[in-house]
Amino acid sequence: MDYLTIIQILDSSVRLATPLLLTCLAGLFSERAGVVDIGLEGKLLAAAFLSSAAAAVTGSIWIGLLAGIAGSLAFSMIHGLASITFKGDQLISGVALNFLAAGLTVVVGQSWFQLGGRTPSLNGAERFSPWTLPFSEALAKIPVIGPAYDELISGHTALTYLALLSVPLSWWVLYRSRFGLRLRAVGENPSAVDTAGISVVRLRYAALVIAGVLCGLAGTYLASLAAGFVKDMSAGRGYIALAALIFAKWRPWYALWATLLFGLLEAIGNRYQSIALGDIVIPVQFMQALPYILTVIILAGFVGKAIPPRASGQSYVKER
Amino acid sequence: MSKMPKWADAVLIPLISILIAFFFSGVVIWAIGKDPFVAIKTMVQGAFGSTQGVGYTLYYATNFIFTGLAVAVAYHARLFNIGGEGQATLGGLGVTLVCLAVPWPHWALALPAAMIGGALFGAAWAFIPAWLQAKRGSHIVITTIMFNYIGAALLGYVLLNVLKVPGSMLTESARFPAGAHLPTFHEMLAPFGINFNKNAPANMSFLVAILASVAFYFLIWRTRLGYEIRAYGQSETAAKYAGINPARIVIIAMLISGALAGLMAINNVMGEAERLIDNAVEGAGFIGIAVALMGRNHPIGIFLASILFGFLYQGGAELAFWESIPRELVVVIQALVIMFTGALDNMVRVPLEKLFLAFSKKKEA
Amino acid sequence: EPAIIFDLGGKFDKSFNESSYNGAERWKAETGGTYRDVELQSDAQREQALRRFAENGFNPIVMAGFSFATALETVAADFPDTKFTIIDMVVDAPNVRSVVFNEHEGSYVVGVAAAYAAKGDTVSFVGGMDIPLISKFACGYAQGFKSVKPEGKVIVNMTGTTPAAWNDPVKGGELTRAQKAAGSEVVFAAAGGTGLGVLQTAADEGMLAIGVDSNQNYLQPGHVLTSMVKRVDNAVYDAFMQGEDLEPGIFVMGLANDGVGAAIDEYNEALITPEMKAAMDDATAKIISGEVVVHDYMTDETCPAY
Amino acid sequence: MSVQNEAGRQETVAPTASAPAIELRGISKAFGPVQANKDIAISVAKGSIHGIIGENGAGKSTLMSILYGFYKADSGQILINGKEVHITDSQAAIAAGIGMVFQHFKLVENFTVLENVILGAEDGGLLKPSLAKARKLLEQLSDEYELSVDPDALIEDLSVGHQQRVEILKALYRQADILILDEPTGVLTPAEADHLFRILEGLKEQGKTIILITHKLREIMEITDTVSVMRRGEMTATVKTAETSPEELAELMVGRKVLLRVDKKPATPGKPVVQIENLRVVDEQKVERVKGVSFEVREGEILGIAGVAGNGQTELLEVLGGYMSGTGKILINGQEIDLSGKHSNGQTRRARGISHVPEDRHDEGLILEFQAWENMVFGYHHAPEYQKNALLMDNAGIKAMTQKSMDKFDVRPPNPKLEAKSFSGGNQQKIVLAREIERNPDLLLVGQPTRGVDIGAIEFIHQQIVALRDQGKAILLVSVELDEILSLSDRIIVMFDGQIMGERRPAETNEGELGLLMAGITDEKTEEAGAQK
Ligand SMILES: Nc1ncnc2c1ncn2[C@@H]1O[C@H](COP(=O)(O)OP(=O)(O)OP(=O)(O)O)[C@@H](O)[C@H]1O
Ligand SMILES: Nc1ncnc2c1ncn2[C@@H]1O[C@H](COP(=O)(O)OP(=O)(O)OP(=O)(O)O)[C@@H](O)[C@H]1O
Ligand SMILES: [Mg+2]
Ligand SMILES: [Mg+2]
Repeated sequence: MDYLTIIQILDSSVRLATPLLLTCLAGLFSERAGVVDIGLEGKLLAAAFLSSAAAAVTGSIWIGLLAGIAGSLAFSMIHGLASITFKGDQLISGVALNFLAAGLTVVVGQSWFQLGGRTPSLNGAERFSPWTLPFSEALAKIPVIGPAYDELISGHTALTYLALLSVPLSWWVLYRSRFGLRLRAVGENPSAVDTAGISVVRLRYAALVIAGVLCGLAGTYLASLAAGFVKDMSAGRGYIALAALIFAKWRPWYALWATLLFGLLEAIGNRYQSIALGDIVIPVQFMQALPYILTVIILAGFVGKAIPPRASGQSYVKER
Repeated sequence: MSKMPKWADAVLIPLISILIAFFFSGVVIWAIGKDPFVAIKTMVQGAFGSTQGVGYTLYYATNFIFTGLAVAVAYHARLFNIGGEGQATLGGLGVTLVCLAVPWPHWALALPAAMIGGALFGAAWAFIPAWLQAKRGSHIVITTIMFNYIGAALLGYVLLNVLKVPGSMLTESARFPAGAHLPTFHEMLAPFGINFNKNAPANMSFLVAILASVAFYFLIWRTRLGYEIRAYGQSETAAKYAGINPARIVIIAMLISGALAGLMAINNVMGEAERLIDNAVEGAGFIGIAVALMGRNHPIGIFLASILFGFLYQGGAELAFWESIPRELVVVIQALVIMFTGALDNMVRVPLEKLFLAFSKKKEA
Repeated sequence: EPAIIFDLGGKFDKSFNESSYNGAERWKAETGGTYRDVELQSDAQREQALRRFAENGFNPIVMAGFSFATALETVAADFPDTKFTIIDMVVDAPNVRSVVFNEHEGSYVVGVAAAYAAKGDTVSFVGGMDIPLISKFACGYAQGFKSVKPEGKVIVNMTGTTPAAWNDPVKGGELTRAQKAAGSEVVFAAAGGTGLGVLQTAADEGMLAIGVDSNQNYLQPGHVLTSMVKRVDNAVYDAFMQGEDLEPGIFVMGLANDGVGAAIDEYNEALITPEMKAAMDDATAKIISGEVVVHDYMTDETCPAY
Repeated sequence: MSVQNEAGRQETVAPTASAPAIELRGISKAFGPVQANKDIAISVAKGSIHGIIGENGAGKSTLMSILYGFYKADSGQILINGKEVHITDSQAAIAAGIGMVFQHFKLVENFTVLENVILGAEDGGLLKPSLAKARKLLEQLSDEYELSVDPDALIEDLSVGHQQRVEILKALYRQADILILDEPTGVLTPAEADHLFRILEGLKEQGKTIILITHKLREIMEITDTVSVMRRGEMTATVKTAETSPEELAELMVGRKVLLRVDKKPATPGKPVVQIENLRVVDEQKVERVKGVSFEVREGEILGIAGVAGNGQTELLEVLGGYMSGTGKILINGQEIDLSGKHSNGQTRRARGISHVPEDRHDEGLILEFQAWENMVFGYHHAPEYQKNALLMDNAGIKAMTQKSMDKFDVRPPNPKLEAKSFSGGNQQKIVLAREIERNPDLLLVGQPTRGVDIGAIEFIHQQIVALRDQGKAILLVSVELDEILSLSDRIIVMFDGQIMGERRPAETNEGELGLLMAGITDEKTEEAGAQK
């Protein structure tokens, strides 16, 4: 495997990790506040659809981005209504939202565009274009660092850089701001927050808003990358992000590494579909299942017991 | 002490919730320019209006009963088994291997053997996540999700490279021998002079599902093992105090769960397709989660929820046949039903409780 | 009144099902007739849909996709007076017309085109799932390519192992990028919705793509070298036209009867060099004449080209 | 309501001094069908310590939670310093100068002390300045009130006593003038409790008003100025502490005469039931919790183990109970039992005739979501008499048995189908005791039998334990309540840091001596200390 191949695989990992990272951080905020969100998949899909639809209609991916975020937020708010306001089961609500997104995107899409739930393809300003960082042309010639800078670091879309930026930002918000302190507290012991005179409901909704925005970014990224929406295009990425979240033990920096690892595994699986080791040919099915198999192995071997925020998954009930 | 009579809690609330869900479904149908009333009529008629419709409804319901029970067993031990999909997939493989291994002379022999095959394979697929949870603390939600993907890949490989009939264009196994054919409702009811549609796929497995539900009830609420499962599910520290081995319970509960999911294959693989096809489970594993949660992890609830989802599946198909409404509309309706009956039931319960409380106070006064 | 049943991909999959849909629509536009259609949700519905349509007197009933074979076998026997058409599969019954396509022939021709379009000696293929039908496309493509560049390399990738593989354009894009990195200049996509991501990425990355089933040249003008069209629309159109008097039997649609072929239109004219065009025509002629026999992967599940 | 403080306090009281610090009028609160508080009126003078007592479930905690804005009253008025305030949430209560220490602490376990203290009372959006400021203030406060805790320690690493200090610090940090404490001493050792009372006295000196809920009449007599009694949601009496007696209060609470002393005959010990030799226990964190302990318990005697919580008593019970492993030797009725945990668990121990009332009824003794009858066989669910046949349990039989036990142990309400969580603490404890005692064990292990239990129930529980002893059974009692140890035990051993510090007979010792032993001051040193006196 030569150096350039490695760089290219890493480059692909970054692209594949970006939506996972954003979604994973969305889950992080929500679960840190005590709201389990298996509806990430649905939010991702809803955002991808609305951003793609809006971009196609208006011709601007930025308007698409707003629409994507709005859609994802709407889903977040339904989740909040069910699991915070009405103290319903968070898992059920999440499952329902995933179904809702899978169904509505197609039903509505068909009704709007008559393309069987697809949106028109996105071109030009309807997509994010890659940012070429300064000097990347010039530096490209320098051995080792040059290609790394040109191929790997430069040339991603704005959302990738935003996703990377949101890691330290999330960390800072969680651990250095008042809001973060309260957010973490409400996921650990909501009654402590309540008796300290802070509204549990408001905090949890705030967390869901953040999660909604992040999922909106992730969904828009997907739509832009694929240049349009096709049904079920989130393809399980919301679930993988949840796996990454547990793997990351609900911490922002770990989330970055975890999602990059998943991206890397997928990139490798894409590139080496069947490998012949002597006489034995490893089948493509195995290579494609490899990220999942490795996840299990890693969970079994390295992570040990991942302890979620103590109050996550439970609605906060003062009196029954 | 209870705030509401039991019947209100068990019947009235779900009923109102379903009505609300249907109302919103109607709004969606109306929004895409169709007539909601025609739609509901088509669905009800399609699902219950003929023995054919009923046959399909019950066929789907059978799948959901199995996966719903599977999710529920694990849930009683506070384990969230999202792996029903993969376990049912592997169950299908087990059933297929059994059915193809022997030229079965009669279904009465083939069925028990296939049940063992399906249950074993399903349980085996649940075992690894269970073991990892019990011994290594690996999060079972994640490992079971991963095992769904791995199971799909494994099945793809096996179908393509092992079970595929050489020369066939189809990635599916050979047809099962005639002796492995399970009686359909048509065949089962004919001796009683009842004429049931000959082509509806509902079959013997429906009875097995009902038996499994009864067995589930006894297991969970009447046996020591069920008692231990529930105790562990409520409190691990208390379970240890009582001398219940947590690792043992985790593994056993998941094995039973996987076996139930695997058993589903006698319905879809052995009873309906009579051969193994790719993606035969078609999301029933996920529907099982909704069914279990809606059915409050009780077999009667699971049975009713399964019928409801069977109705949605079959009624939705009819909707697609006759009203040219996109098939995804059914998914929307499912989502709304899950949402309102499962997650938003307090929206109905709280005002209703107040109503009952006010009513009972008035009576006292 | 005729009816058509689309396979799980849905009638707007931009390829196979959509092609059949277009055939039905063409018939409708030309004759002013009406027809009934349905998209399936699950496998159990195949037989159900067939039966429901047959019971309600629809005739003929067309089904798009090889997966209907098993269901059709039983239903055709139960409704001897109804005529059926199955595409991509042979079902032997007196009231069934089976239409199969020589996809390997068409793929061969686009493989030739790819060989001429590529400056180097590497091209690639993105399939949906690893199933025999998709391998048939890949194998024909590789044979055509190697007929021009015998030492060349064809990278073959499949998207996934679950049905989600047909709807993952992002992954399709990544596969395309990986193939480009490995030297591929032309990518042939036979992957349903995933293929849209392949075409898009090829355009983004300055590669050429080859569409499948329907004419997809217009999707990325200037970046789609050609499309391996499979005239499912004609098969549907013919079946609808013949109506209740549908002639049963096996119909093989190949290059010879325009059943498959490489699409050239205003969107890709500029990409087709005269030399390339000549080679494609030559290959077509030789296949029709039998001078060149393209190996069909499905006959023995091996491919001589890789 | 008369202010009965000495004149010295006069100057700290503002001109509106005549107005009580707290006045509640007509407070009512229902949880669904349960009327937890009925038309309650109470007034508490500034700078006083006011006690509230009542049976389990009388509504004490509910009333205080309303005052703190945690629950909202259905009706009624709250006046602070004579002015009506609308306490809609805890923020409003804090603003009105009220602080509360809940019975179950409201702390974030994996936060530091400092973070817990500032939570909800931060200044500005950034944490750093808040933390710095809090650190300073905390130092000041801890000096002022003897409230020292490490500001950077995680809550989960602190002892309960220290956690409680954090709760008090939280209130003081928010400048509370009124401090409510709900059963603060339930989980404290006597020394910690004494310390707490010193703090409370100090706060009172500073003019703060304190409301104290407790089940311990001794504490009421010791520290309060006035005391209110609650019964079944109603406020039945308010009296000056100086003018009442424990007996009178007990009668007011329970509605009948209560025996506050344990009435028991002298023990007649028989042969040893359990013999322990050089027992050592290492916990999951690889810390040695029991360091070579040897003793025996005989038929017909109660051996009390005194000690500050966390000195190895819990682990000792858990090894005996079979769900923790250890090394050394334990003989039950002369037969050695397996300590490795490989061949034993709670059930094999039970089969050996060992019953165990665990320290924590919520987390161990009961499954709160299970109905009473299900809890009544918890741990014994494999016993042959509870089986209907090879497969099924005899649920009907168990229910009938439960009904009998509930009647016998006076569990209220005596309804086997009620979930355990809907019983009050005292009644929950009776269920556990009924289960363990009715098995007629050779050895009964009892941990903290009366924690959080009202005096009526305590009386009953003590009677049952003594009755079992009188049947010739061996009883090993672990309690942090020296009162309880002294009055119940026939023999007392004191544990400190995993070791036995000494053995005493109740008649020949006193709380002072035991307290020294519990602090790790050995026999010799104690004797020296005695000699010096
Ligand atoms: N959150 C709640 N939901 C429903 N009922 C409650 C709740 N909290 C208390 N109750 C009920 O209200 C009544 C009063 O309870 P409360 O906690 O105030 O009693 P208490 O006097 O503090 O008892 P204890 O001495 O055991 O602490 C009890 O019957 C209890 O069951
Ligand atoms: N959320 C609730 N729902 C129903 N009952 C409750 C609830 N919270 C508390 N209770 C009941 O309120 C009463 C008092 O509760 P509290 O938390 O003070 O426990 P307790 O009785 O003092 O027991 P313990 O001292 O063991 O904690 C108990 O009867 C308890 O069962
Ligand atoms: Mg209380
Ligand atoms: Mg209490």
